[in-house]
Amino acid sequence: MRLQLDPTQVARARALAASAAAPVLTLTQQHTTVSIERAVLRMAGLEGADAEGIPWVNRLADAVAEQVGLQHGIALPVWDALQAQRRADIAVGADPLRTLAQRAAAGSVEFRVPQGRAAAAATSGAVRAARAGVRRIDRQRRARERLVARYPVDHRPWIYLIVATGDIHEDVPQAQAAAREGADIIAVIRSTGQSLLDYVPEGATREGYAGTYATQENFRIMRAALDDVSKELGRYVRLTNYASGLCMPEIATLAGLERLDMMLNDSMYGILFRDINPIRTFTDQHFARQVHARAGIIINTGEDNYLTTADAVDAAHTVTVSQLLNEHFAKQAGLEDWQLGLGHAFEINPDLPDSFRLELAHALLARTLFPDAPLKWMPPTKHMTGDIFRGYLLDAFFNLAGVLTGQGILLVGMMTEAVVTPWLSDRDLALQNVRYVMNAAGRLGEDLAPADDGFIATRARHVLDEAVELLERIDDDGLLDAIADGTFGLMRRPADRGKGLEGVLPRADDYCNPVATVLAEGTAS
Amino acid sequence: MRLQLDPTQVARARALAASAAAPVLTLTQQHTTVSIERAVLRMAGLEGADAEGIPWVNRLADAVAEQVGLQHGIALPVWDALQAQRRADIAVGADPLRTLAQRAAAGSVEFRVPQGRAAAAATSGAVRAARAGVRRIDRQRRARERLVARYPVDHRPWIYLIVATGDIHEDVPQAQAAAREGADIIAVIRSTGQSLLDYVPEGATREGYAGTYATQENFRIMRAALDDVSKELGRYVRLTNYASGLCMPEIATLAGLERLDMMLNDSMYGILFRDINPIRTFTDQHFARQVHARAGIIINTGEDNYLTTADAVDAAHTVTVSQLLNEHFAKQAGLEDWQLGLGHAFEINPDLPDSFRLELAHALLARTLFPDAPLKWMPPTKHMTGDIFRGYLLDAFFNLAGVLTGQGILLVGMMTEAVVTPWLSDRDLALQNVRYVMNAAGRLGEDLAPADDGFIATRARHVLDEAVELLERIDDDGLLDAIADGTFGLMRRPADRGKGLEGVLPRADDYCNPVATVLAEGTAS
Amino acid sequence: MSRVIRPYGDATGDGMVQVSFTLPIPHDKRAEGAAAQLAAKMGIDPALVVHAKAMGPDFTFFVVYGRVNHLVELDKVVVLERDFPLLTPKEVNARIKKQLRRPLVVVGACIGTDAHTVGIDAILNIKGFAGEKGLEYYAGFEVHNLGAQVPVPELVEAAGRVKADAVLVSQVVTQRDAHLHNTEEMTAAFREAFPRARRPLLVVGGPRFDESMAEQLGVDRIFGRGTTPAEVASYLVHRIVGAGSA
Amino acid sequence: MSRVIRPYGDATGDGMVQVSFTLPIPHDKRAEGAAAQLAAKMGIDPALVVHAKAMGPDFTFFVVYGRVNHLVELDKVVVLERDFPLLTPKEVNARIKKQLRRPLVVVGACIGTDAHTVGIDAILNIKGFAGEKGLEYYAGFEVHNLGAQVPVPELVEAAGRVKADAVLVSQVVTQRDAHLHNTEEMTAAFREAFPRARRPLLVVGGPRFDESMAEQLGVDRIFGRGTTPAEVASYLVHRIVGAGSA
Ligand code: B12
Ligand code: B12
Ligand SMILES: Cc1ncc(COP(=O)(O)O)c(C=O)c1O
Ligand SMILES: Cc1ncc(COP(=O)(O)O)c(C=O)c1O
Repeated sequence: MRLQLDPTQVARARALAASAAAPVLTLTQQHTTVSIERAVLRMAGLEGADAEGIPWVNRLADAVAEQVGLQHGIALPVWDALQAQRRADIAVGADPLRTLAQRAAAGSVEFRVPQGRAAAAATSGAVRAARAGVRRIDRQRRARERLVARYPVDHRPWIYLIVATGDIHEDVPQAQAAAREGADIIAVIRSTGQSLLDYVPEGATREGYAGTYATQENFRIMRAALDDVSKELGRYVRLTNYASGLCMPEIATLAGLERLDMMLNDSMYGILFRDINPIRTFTDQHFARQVHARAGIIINTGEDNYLTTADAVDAAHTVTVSQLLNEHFAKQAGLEDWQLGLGHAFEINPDLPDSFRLELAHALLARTLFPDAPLKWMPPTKHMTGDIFRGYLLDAFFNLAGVLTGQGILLVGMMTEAVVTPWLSDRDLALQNVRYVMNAAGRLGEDLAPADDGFIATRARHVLDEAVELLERIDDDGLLDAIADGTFGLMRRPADRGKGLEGVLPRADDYCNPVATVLAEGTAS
Repeated sequence: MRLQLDPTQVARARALAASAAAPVLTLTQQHTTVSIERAVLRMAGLEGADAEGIPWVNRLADAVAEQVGLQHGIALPVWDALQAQRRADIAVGADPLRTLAQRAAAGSVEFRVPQGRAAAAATSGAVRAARAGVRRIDRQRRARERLVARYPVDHRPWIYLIVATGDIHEDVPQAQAAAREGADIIAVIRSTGQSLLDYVPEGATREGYAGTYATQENFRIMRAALDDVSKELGRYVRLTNYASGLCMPEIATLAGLERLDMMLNDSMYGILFRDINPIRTFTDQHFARQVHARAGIIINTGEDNYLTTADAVDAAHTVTVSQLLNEHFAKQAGLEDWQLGLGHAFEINPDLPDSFRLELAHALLARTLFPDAPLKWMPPTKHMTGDIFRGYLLDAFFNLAGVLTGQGILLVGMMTEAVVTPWLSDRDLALQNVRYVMNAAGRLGEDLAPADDGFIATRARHVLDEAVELLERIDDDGLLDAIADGTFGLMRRPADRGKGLEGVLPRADDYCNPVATVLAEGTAS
Repeated sequence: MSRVIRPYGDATGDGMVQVSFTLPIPHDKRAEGAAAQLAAKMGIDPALVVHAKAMGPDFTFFVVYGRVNHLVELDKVVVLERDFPLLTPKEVNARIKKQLRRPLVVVGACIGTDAHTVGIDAILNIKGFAGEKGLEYYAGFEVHNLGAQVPVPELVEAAGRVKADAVLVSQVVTQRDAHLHNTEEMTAAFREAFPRARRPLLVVGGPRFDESMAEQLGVDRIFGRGTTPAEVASYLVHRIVGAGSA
Repeated sequence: MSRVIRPYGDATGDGMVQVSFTLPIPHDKRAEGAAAQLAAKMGIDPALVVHAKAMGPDFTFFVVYGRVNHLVELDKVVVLERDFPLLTPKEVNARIKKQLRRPLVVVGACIGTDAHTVGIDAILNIKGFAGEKGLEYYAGFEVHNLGAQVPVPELVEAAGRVKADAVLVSQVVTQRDAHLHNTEEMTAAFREAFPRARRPLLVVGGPRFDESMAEQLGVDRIFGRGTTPAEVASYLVHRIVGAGSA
């Protein structure tokens, strides 16, 4: 299937997105956040938590923030204090950074913002540590490339399945079972509360609600389990988790270190759906995406969510606008086209006449606007009901739209969407649905040729026009104001409110971020 | 959607079908059957049964057959005997024919084959009686036309639903419920044994297995119930039953008298799937179709059945051949294009790659070959399993193929196909499936344009070529030999065997059939 | 209508039902026997195991059809019927104005980690639900919608601060009975914070609640799937403004 | 593996199942309560009535999810395990040739009004089933396939005439227990017509039979869904030719 779009209109849309994003990008360069600073520590290898489960990175960052603030970056005071610790001949074991964190938590470290030579020394120590972390990420990226070459996935769309038991040890067999049944990507959904936690929990966890905590150890356990099953199947099974939330930069870092393959990472989801402060989200997002870029991780954006609160026809153009913004922010952070799993969804009211043709129009518009991005195609959720048979039917047409329009990542819909988090059997049935559609009608797209002035093409062009109009308005008013006004997903989120605002800091003039420095040195790819 | 076929190849296929059918048509003119003769009595208004439930038409026909044979037609001896009965001043009540039957059953009538003036008198009496019956059929046809005008059905495909409780009094509420949920056509499936009964049961029945007996009274009850619901809905709901079987001519007659709207009537189904003698079936079929033609009844043929025993891809061309034969036989019996519900089915193994595109190719071939016939599109049955979710999915794609290729009559598939005869809820869910597909994707056909040299068109042309080849072979060997060889549905049925053979009689030179005479006088339409 | 009924598959009284489930055993004849055993324990006899599919080496999925031998006794059905009159917005406003003589104060929230605001918004926002306007549209209500993931202490504090007449809480996530635990935590906190007489009316809602569990959970009322704003408004008037005519 | 298991929805031991059924009552709150009552009687607690839809004025369709409180006791599962060795066609033929020293005579039919021959043909015809050839392909068998809708007296007569060692009957239509009634009629006729010692082995098959009901129905063996010709051939050799090695 193909669609003709006016190239000047497309170019105009991109230009408007870039100019709308520009002021926000400037803001991200003027700020840092507590999570970015903790991510610097994580990149340097600081793991573990205290007896109450508070991670050492939080302990250390809190201590620094309290004594000297984080506006200079955490690196300067911490690597300065590390040098002091070394000079003081304190027994540090294998891990001086953790020792420092423990001592800081006990209140026995005095931090300062080093100046002059001390600052240079701290900076170079921090850069060395950051470089070690980035190298580990580079090794994981190469390991992925090797495994993908050895166990290739040569079909599209990739089949994406969710696992969400809340218990990593239940998740593992379910994920393996799903992979055996044909999943190319396993996403471990997070526990409901996690995105508003201002720390990343530690260790293997069994106590999530409607999802499992994202922890470094859980990442490891699941990646190892999927490596096993990849080998068994001769097909590299990708692992996904969620970066969005108050700890986006840290989780992005952990994902790179533990070789996750894709990450949910939207420039606005946290603002809209978690009421996280806009500046916090945009700033975190930029750092997190720089890490993803280096790690070779594919991001997934969250435009699908808008259509759960707004109407999928009325708000179709807001999806397009958000995709263009996400694309621009992503490019600015160094991500390449193949890493852009831009989101959209099959959420039109199924009672609407021609609803399937409308879905095709929207899906085709995204496909045509972003020809090189592996679009993430999300199943019906809003209009799913307890009628599981009807649900199975809608999912079939979702699958059909996905294969007909060449979507890259097919998030498999569940007939129990309105009832429970997916059961083992739901996944199995859902995959059967996908397989049938791909096998029976996967190449039907060759027979589809929507007329240039027909229903589908006309609708697609209309949505693009609406998107351009909206971008013009955003460009005039400013993106932050548009968000405050409920432009996306009908959610009103002013820039001076929202969770995590207290963790946003204007950078000082001597702000130092060794991770940013190392990433700027050049990529591994 | 459209398909280009070579018009000379199409013309060749039709010519071959006509010449293959010719010898069989000659045979049908040289024979009569017990059921045709009983149909003559039914047309003359003979109803009811004796205390053991044996219909009076059987009693009377048996007596005549025993005494003078039926090769002259039943009319001559019976109307001759009626005249004798009148002359003898026997008390006949309102119904001399029934009195005659009762007396004949008691052994107190002596039949003869009248000659000369007596024959002429008997013939004219019989023709008068037949004309009264045909007039009743004509009145029913006009009644239908009035009702259809008042309660129009302005969409295609017509939604066809099966009711099969075995109990006419359970069937009625289920049929009405189905109509309210959107059925345009209700088919009352027959009890398993009925098609091999050499009589039509009498009265309202509650004891069928996997279907309800076709009786005149059941026809009346259901037609009245559907008239009620047609009025309620402002949409004329059609009623279907089965003519095929040993009593095809009689049931066709009853259908005309009771205003059924469609009838299953295939030229070969009884031969292949009920092992009924071929000459019997062809002869019965011709008479039955003449009645249907007059009654304005749409016939449904049974090519779909072949694909339950033969493979839907390998045997696709046998469906086409049978459709061409059915068309020719039907036209010869006076049916018009709009009355030809030629059958075909969605029965390709769903595990086959591109199975849906193959289905589209086959469906489109039929659509293109018979542009003015209301094709009957049958759902998957053979590859349905106890996995009701998968079944619901296959039915969705069946529905999609149906609307995309413009089928006229959509027989709604049931998710429980492999389990039970349809439940009330199965029908409800099935109709929801149809409605969604029609509403969401009904006009998607406008966007489909299979390339002339593409997969779909190539496959369709290939099937047509195979059909022409097969017709050439049939034309050489004779249709009866082809049937004997297992050409259709892999069933081997020699012409000199099969059930009901003893009821086939070569016509005598003075053979008289008053119904044929009246029908030949001209149609009501 | 008969007081005792049975499920209806294809004929009155046939008792037919459909069941599906997974057993954590490999697919073999024994597994099918195990499925039949479970069906029998559920009262299905005869039970037809019509589909059995291995899901990997350790699990088997089953579809079973059959006749269930239980009777449904309609007399014993426990239903929470609407025990208050359904009012129009006009009547609601008139009753509040005339009898309460001040706006009825409502605080709404999704508590715990639940962020599904669409349900509570459907009840509270002007936009409303199923063509009915939400409580914000009514002159008689003063609505404070606190949004998603509100910690219980914050909710209690807000209810006290604005002198809420009623607190409306939404719970959509039910995995591991999250909705029940959160509701219990909430009612305990209100019991602790308010003397009985001044405790606001506690109302919870969400698609997977059992409406008859109100007492057990310590709330005044539960609203389930498909609730409309008018039902909630009418209930609040009934309980807070009291009986009487507009 | 544990001897006692529970259904598995999303976690070990959660006991979750899905049920659907229709009740012959109009859709209202009472109907939903009735559905919950039925689910409770089936042992589902808590039961979530997640979908209820009116089907016309007199019926309501329900989908229910919930935790079933029954345990599946694997030790008590009754399974008809294959109690004979599975032989290759070669072994079958060799055993018949060596030990029986004449062809084993088989008569097959669909009896009563059942016309579903595909199943019995799958067992008997050369073409066979699931890649295995049918009994006609075996040198050791003499097969008489009488086809569809064979009246029982005709079957008995044919079995006597050809001196059948075994009679294979297929029954696919099960509405109103047609398959059971027909089978009982058939076994009664054979008991009447043959002295016990000369009665052919009676085997029935079809997709909806319960294989453990053989004794009850008076047949020697029942074969269900998915039976393959080799299983039937091996069974016949085991029972008619007797033990012993080729
Ligand atoms: C929209 C949606 C979302 C949106 C929410 C946006 C928002 N601002 O609300 C987004 C995309 C953000 C989202 C996220 C998640 N979701 Co969600 N989501 C849904 C979805 C698709 C629809 C829910 C909905 O809006 N229904 C429409 C409203 C109007 O109906 P309602 O809530 O039932 O409300 C009505 C009544 O119940 C009642 N009512 C409700 N509350 C109240 C309160 C009172 C006082 C009263 C009187 C009445 C009342 O009145 C309303 C009108 O009739 C459902 C699936 C589905 N189709 O149901 C999943 C679903 C609810 N989500 C689910 C999950 C698991 C999640 C996540 C946790 C997944 C994850 N781990 O990432 C996240 C995190 C959310 C969190 N922290 O809570 C699960 C819950 C499973 C369970 N039973 O426990 C569901 C069922 C999907 C699934 N099968 O997995 N989700
Ligand atoms: C094909 C088919 C037909 C064909 C039959 C052609 C033929 N020559 O056999 C046609 C189109 C003619 C037909 C007609 C009807 N059918 Co039909 N048909 C089917 C269908 C689609 C497939 C059956 C099949 O061939 N299965 C494949 C074979 C290989 O499987 P099998 O029979 O289970 O056999 C295997 C085992 O069971 C076992 N086995 C079977 N028999 C035996 C015997 C022995 C001795 C042994 C050892 C093993 C054994 O071995 C086989 C190989 O593994 C089913 C639906 C479905 N998908 O199951 C409906 C179905 C069986 N039909 C049904 C009905 C009702 C009818 C009709 C009565 C409808 C009507 N009133 O018009 C008619 C009349 C038939 C009659 N008088 O019996 C119902 C039965 C409902 C019920 N449970 O009672 C079904 C389930 C459809 C439905 N849901 O309504 N049908
Ligand atoms: C982009 C994005 N991030 C994150 C999430 C999940 O966030 P949370 O863990 O806050 O529920 C989603 C939800 O689907 C999403 O689309
Ligand atoms: C053309 C035709 N006639 C008759 C029937 C039914 O015949 P019987 O009543 O013999 O099962 C069918 C079966 O679907 C059919 O396709």
